[in-house]
Amino acid sequence: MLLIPCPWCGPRDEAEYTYGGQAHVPYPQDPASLPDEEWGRYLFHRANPKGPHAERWCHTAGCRRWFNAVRDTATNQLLAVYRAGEPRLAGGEANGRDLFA
Amino acid sequence: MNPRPPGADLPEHPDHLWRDPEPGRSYDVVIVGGGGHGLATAHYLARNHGITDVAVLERGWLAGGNMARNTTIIRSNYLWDESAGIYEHALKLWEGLEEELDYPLLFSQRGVLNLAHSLQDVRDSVRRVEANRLNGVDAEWLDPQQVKEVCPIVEISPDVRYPVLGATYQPRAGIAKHDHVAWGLARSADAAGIDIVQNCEVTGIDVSGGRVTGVRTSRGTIAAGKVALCAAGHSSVLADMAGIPLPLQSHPLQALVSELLEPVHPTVVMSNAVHVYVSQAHKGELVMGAGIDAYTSYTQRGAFHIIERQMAAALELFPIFARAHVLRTWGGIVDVTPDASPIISLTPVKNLYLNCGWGTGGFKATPGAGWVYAHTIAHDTPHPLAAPFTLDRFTTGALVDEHGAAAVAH
Amino acid sequence: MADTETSVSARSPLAGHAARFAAATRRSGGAVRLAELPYLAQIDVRLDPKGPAADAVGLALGFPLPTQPNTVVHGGGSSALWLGPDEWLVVGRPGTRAELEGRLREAVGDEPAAVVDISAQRTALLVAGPRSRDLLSHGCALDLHPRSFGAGRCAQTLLARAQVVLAVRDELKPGFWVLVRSSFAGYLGDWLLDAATEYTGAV
Amino acid sequence: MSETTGQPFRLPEGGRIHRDEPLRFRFDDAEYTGFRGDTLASALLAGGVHRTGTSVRLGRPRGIFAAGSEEPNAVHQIEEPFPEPMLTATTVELYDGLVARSLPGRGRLADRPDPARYDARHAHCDLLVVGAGPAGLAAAATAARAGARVILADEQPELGGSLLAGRELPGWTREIGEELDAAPEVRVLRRTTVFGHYDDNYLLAVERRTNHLGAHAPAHLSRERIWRIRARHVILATGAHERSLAFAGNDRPGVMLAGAARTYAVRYAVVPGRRAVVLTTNDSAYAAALDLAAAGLEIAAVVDTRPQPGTWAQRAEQAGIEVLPGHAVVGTRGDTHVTSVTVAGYAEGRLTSSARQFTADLLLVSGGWNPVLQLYSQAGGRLRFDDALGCFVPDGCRQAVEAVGSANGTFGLGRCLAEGTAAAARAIAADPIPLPSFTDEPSSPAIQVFVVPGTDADGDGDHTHFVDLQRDVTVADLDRATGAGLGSVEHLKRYTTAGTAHDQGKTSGVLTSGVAAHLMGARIAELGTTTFRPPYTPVSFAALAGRDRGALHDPVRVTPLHDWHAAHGAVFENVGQWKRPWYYPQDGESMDAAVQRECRAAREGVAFMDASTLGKIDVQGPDAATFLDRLYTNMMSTLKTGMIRYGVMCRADGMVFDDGTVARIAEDRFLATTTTGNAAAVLEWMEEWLQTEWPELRVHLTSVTEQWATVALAGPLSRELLAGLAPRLAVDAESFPFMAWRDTKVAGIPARVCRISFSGELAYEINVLGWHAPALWDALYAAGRPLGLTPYGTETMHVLRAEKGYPIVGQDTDGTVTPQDLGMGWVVSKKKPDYMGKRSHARAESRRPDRKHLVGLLPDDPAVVLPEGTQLVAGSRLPEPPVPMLGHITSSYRSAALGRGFALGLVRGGRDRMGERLYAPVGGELVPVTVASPVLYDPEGARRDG
Repeated sequence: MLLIPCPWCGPRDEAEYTYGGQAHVPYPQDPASLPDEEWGRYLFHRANPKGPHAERWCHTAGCRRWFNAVRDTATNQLLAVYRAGEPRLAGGEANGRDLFA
Repeated sequence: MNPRPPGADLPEHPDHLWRDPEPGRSYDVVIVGGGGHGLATAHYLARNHGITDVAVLERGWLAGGNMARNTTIIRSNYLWDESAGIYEHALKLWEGLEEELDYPLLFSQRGVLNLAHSLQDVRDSVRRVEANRLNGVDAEWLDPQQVKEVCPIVEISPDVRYPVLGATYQPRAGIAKHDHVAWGLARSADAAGIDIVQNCEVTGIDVSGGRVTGVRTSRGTIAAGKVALCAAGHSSVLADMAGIPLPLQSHPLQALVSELLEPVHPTVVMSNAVHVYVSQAHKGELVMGAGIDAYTSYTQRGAFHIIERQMAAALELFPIFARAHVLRTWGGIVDVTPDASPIISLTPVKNLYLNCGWGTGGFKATPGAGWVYAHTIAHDTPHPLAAPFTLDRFTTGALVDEHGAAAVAH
Repeated sequence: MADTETSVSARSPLAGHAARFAAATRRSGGAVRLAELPYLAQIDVRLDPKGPAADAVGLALGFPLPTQPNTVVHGGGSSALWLGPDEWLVVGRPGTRAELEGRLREAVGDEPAAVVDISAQRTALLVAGPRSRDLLSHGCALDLHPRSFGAGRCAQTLLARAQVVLAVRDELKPGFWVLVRSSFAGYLGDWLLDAATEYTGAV
Repeated sequence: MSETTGQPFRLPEGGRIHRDEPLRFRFDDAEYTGFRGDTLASALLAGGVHRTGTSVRLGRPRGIFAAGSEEPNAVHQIEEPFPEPMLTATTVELYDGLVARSLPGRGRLADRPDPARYDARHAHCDLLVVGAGPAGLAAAATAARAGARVILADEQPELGGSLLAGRELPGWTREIGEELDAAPEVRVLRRTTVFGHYDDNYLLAVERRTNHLGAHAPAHLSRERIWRIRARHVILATGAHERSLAFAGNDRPGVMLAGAARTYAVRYAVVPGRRAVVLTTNDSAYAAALDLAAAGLEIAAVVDTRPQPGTWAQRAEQAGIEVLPGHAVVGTRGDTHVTSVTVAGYAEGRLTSSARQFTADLLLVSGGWNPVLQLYSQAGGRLRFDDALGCFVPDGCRQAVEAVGSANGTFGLGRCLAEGTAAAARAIAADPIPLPSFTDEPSSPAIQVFVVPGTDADGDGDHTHFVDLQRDVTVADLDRATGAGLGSVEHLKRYTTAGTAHDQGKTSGVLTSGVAAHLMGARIAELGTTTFRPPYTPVSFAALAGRDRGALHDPVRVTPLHDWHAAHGAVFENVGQWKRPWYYPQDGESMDAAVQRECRAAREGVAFMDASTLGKIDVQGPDAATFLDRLYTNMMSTLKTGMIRYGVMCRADGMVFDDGTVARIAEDRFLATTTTGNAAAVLEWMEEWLQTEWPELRVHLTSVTEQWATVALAGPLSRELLAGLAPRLAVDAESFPFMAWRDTKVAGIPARVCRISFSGELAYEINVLGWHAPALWDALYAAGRPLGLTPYGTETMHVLRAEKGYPIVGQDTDGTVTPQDLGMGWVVSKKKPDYMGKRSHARAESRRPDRKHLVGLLPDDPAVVLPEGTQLVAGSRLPEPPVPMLGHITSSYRSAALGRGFALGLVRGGRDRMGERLYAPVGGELVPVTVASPVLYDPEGARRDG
C-alpha cells in the first residue's frame, strides 16, 4: 500500500487513488489529419520505463483531482508530485513540497 | 486419508540438467530471456528447425522470472478464434510434453472451472463455451449443482454476496510443475548443444543498417544473426534498446501458497468477478492468484491489500479455507497489452523478433509460444497461428480483444 | 420558500437502522454512539477560490469558504467543508436546503460557478463517544489521532469499502460526522454495527 | 502449590508458568496436563514427549527442536476447540481442553464453517518497534518518554523477548513494561506478529486475541486481528534464530537447539532431558549448558568445534562440565529418541581423532545465530554476510528502518540495550534514556562450521546430515543438486525443496547456503540466500479476509425503494454492487410467467419500475455544451432547454463505452444519465478529460445519482395515471412532447418528469428527491392499481427494449463494438470536427463491411428461445473444427407482444444478411434462425405518444 502524497490532500493510501498511466501525453491537435500509425501510437503506446516515470494519478476517493507524479518503477519510490498544469518535473529536483509532510 | 508422506510421491529431478557455459562470441540466434518461453523457443529451434547455434541469455538464474512465480494454470478456453488457436495448440503440446522432454512435469489435467457470478457472466460464459466447441476446444457449461459435483468445496448457496450462477468447465485443462517444465526444456536445449548462459544481462542491442547484429551484455558483446526477445515484464526495457516502443505496461501480479493440506480441491477454480483463482498442488499446498496491481512496477512486489481482498474472495467461494494459512506470497511482473493478447512479431529492425505481452497467460502458452516463435524466427515470417498477434494490429485496430470481450484474463 | 420535506412524507436512507443504532449505543455503555442525522441540507459549490464568486459566497454564508485543504468552517448554523481546490460542501440544518441553495445561487450570480443541491445524495451518520476513533479505525486508513485530525478537520476518504466524507464534530467530546452516499448507507450502517460489536459486547 | 503429577520433566519450582492454573489437554489421544503460561511444546516436554511427528518425505521420527516460531518439526493439527491445520507447538499457548495431533507433514481443514470473528485495524505511529526484547524495550521506552506515538509489537504473550529465557534484569523488564502500558501514546501489542513490511513503511501484523482462551473465547471479540500500521520509523528488534549444523543423525528427537533448551528450563521450568551433550561453534551454548546444569540436568560434555573456546569454557569447567575443544558430534543413535551421541576430534573440516560415545538423551546444538531480518529484507533492505559473525547482517535500506540488537548482529545484552535506545533517539530526535548497567561477558570468536563429516562407520554418506528438517533435505540432496549443474541457491531450493516448508527456512536457510558454499567451494557471501517474502510466519486466510465476508464482502447498494421491492416478493439481480428487482413473481409464478405478465402490463396497460440506479451527472458551466459535444458522438449543443437527447459515448478507440440521455436544464446546465454499471466510470472519464486535457473549459461535474430517485412509468395508460397525480402538468402530447422534461408536482411531491421511453410505449420517468421516493411510489401504486399498475423488473425492461431493438451497453456490446456496428450511425455526428472516437471510426478496420452488426434473429420455430451467448454458423451441417463463426446471440427472450421467441445478435455483415438463414448450435443441434431488423415491435414508432 503505497503512501501517495496528493498535492492537495497530502499523503493518503494508494487505495484512494486511480492510476492513470504516463503523464504528458496530449490529445492530438487534429486527430483527423494523423496517419493510422500515429493515431495507433496515441491510443496504445505508453512509456513503460524501469526507473523514473512521469505518470498520472487521480485522488478518486478524495478530492477527485488528477495530478502528476514521478515515481521510480524499479523501487516504487515517489520522487515528486505536482498538480495538473504545473511544469513537468523529473524527480529529484526540489519541488517545494515535502512529499510526506 | 493417504498414509504415505506427501513428499514421497514427488518425482526426482535428473542427475544432470544443463551445462554452465561461458558465452560464445557469436551465435546464429540469441534468445534474450531464459524463462519458459525462451527455453521452449530454444527447444523448438533445435527440434523443429535444426537450429542449434543458439544462446539463451538469462540475466539472473534460469527461469527465475514469471516462470518461477506463476500459478501454473494451463487451459485453452479463450473466446476469440485467434486465441483459441494458439492456446489450444499449446495445450495439445502439453499433452505430449512429458514424453517429448522425458521429464516428469506433474502435468495434471484436472480441469478448470471459470465461475460466473452475474447474468452477464453467464452470457459471456455460454458464448465462450459455444465458441470453444466450434473451435475444437473442450468446454462445458455447468450449472451450480454440476459445479459442486466437480468441486465439492465450492460454496454455491444463493445467499452469498455474489452467488455462483454456474461455470465453464474445460476438463483437459489443468496444472503442471513450473520448475520441472523449465528444467525439462533447458535440459533438452542443452543436450541439443544450445548454450544456456545465466547471470548474463543484456545491456544493449546492436543494430546496423536496420538489421540487428548482436547484443551487448554484462559478460561481453555477442554477435548474432538473429535476436529473439523473450523477456516478459522487461520486454519494454529491451525493445527500447533497439528503439522500438511497445504497447506494453508492466504490472505486479501476486500469488501465494498455503501450508500443505490434505487433498480437498480436485480441480482448478477461477473467478474473474471476485478476482481469485485456486488450485491445490501435488504436495498439498493451495496455490492462489489474484488481480494485478493497478500501477506499473518492476519491483516484483505487489501491495498487500490485493492479498487481503483475494483472501476475502477465496473465503466467499471456499468457506472451509478459513483456517488455512498463507505461507508465502510473492510477485512477478506481467507485461500487459491493450487487448490482453500477446505480441509475437517481426519488428521494424530486421532479424529482431518479439514475443511478449502475454500478461497473465504466459505459462499456459509455454510450448505453443515456443513452437510458433521458433518458426517465426527460423522462417523470418510469422507462423500462421502467430499471424494475428503481430505489432501492426495496434495500427490497424484489428485487435484480438480478450480484455474487451470480458473473457477471463488469467 | 418552505422546504417540501416538511410537508411530504420522507424516509431517510438509514431509517431502518435507527433501532439497531440505538441498541448498539445503549449496549456500549457510552463507549460509542451511532445515529443517523437525516435530511441535512447539503449544497455542492464549485467555483474559483480566487474569483469574485468566492467572496460573494463567503458573504452569503457569513464566513469565508475554507481554502486550506481538508478543513471545515462553521458559522451561522451552517458549515462549509473543503472537498477540493474548487469544491465545497455547504451543510445546513434539515429543512433549509431550498433556502440555502437559493442563497448560494444568488450569491454566485453569473459567475462560472456551479451550485448543486445534493441533500439526498448522501446521508450523515454521527459516530461519537470515547471509542469512536477506534471504531472508525477498523476501516479508515486516515490517521484520526487528534494531533493530525483534530477539530476543524474534514476529509474525503474510504471507510470500509465505501467512500465517505469525514468531519470532526466541533465539540470537545470525540465524535465525527460520516457522510455517505445514500445507496451505500445501509452497507456502511451494517458495517459499523458489526465493527462496533467489539465495544457493545454482543454478537 | 504445584500440580506436577504426570509432568516428570517439570522442575519443582521456577519458570514463568502459573502453577495455580493447571490445564488439561490431549495430544495424539493421550491426556496431559500443563500450566497457564506453557506452550503446547513446553507442556509436552514436561510430560516427557519429545517426538511430535514423522517427517514428510522419509517418514523419520522428529521431535521438538526449537522454542519459538522458527520450529521446523513440531507442526500440529489442532482438533479442539476448532480444527486448525499446521500450528507450531512452540507458539501455541496452552489452554484447557486443547486437543492436538501430530501430522505427517500435511494439515487438515475443518469441514464446517469457522464461527469466529476476525477484524482489522489501521494504526499510525512515529515509531514502530518490532520485538520486545532488551533492545526493543529500550527503543520503545526512549521514544515513549519523548512523547512520541509508539507501537511496540511482540509475538509473545509477555514482554521481554530473550530476557524471558534468561535470568538478567527481571525488575527492569517489568518496570519498562508497566511504563509502556501506562503511557498514553504507546500501544503495546502482545501476541502480535509483524509479518509484512511493505513500501512506505506500511507494515502488517496479526494479533492473536482469543486463541489462548480456548473454548472460553468471548464470541464478540475478534479471534485474530490484522493491524495495518503506517510508521514514520521502524526499529526491528526481532532477535536472532539459532541454527543447527549438518552432522550425521542430526534429526533425531532429542536433538534440540541449545537456546531452546535454555528457554524451556528457565522460562517454562521444564528440562527437555536428563543427560545432555552440547555441540557448539560459539559461546552462546555455554550459557545454556550452565543454566541447564543449574536446573539439575547432567551435562555429559560440551563439544566445541573451536580449538580454543575461551573464557566461557573455563566457566563451564569450573562448574564441573567436561569441555571438549576441537571436537564435533559425528553421529547419534536411538530408535525414536537420542540414546547416545558420538563425538570425534575435529579441525578445519576434518575429523582428527577416533570417535567416542556418550550416553545421553539430549543433544543440544548451536551452529551460530541468524539475525531475524525477514522484515528488513521485505522492506527492501540489503543483507551482507559478515564473515566474522558468521551470519547475514543489515546493509542499508531505502526506508526509515533500522535493525538493533541481535537482529543487527549485536550479541551481548549491554550492547543490545544501548543500541535500542540510541536507534530510537536517532529516529525521533530524542535523548537516549538511562539504562541499567550491564557488562557483557568477554566473548571469543565463533567459527563457521556448517558440515561435520560423517565417520566411515556410519556408511550412510551424507544421507542423514539434515539441512532442512521439515523438508527432509540432506547434504546428499544438495550434493546431488550441485552435481546436476545448479549453482544458484534459488535453484538448489527448488531442486531439493529446502527452505520451502512451513518454517520457510528460518533454521535451515543459512545452513543451506553454508552447505552449498561448502560443496561448491564458493563463499557464502557470493551465494547469498533466497529472497524473504511475506508473511514472516503463516497467517490465517480468515484473519486476512477480516470482516469483508458475507453481506459485507462488497457493499450492497440499494435504492430508497428497496424495502418495498423486497416486501413485494421481488427476486433481485446483482448489477455491479446494486441490487435491482429482476422480476416480481406472484403466487408461485415461474420467472417466465412473471415476465410475460409484466410485459403485457407495460404494453397493454401501465407498469412501473425503479430506475433509480441509473447514473446521473449534473454538468454545469458556460462551456457545458462544448464539453458534451466533445465526449458524446452526437451533437448536444443544439439541444434546446427543456428537451432531452439520447447520446452515445465512445472511448478514444471508437468502441461504445456508455449511453444514456442528456437533458438540457438551462443554457449552461445539463443532466446526463449513464448506465447503472458505468456511473462512476463515466464521471471519472469526464473528469479526466476536463481536468487533464481541457482545463480551460468552464464546466463543473457533480454526481447526483442518489439525489434523484427515478420511477419509470410505461404503457398506454401511463398518461392517464400521471395526469391524475400531476394536476398541474399538461400531459397531452403536444404540450409535453416526446423527449421533453417538465418540473411539476406528482402526488404533491416536487418532481421532474421526463418523457423518455425505453420500451417504445408511451412512458415517463419521474424523478424526485431520494427521500421522497417511497411516498411517490406508494402514491403511484395506490392510484394505479385500479388501472392494473404492475411493478416490473430488469428482465421485463430488457425484453421490452429488445423488442424495439434498443441495445444494452455491456450486453449487446462487448468493448469491440462501434455505434455504427449497432446500426446507430444516426447518433454519430458527421458535422463535428471531432468527438471522442471519431479518428478511430475512420480506420480501415472500423469501416470494413464485414464487421459484426447488431441484428434481430428469429428462430424458425417461434416456440424456441435461444440461450444468450449461442454462436451462429452458416451451414446446416457442422464441418470439423474449427468452424467459422458468424456471430453470437447477445439477447434472447420470449416476447408476449410478438408471440414468439426472438433474439438480438452481433452478426458479421449482419445488415447485409436480412432474411438470410443462419444456424445456432444448441445442445448438439443446429437451430435455424433468420436474420431480421433489430426493431421487431412497432417499427413505425406509433405507440410512443400513446
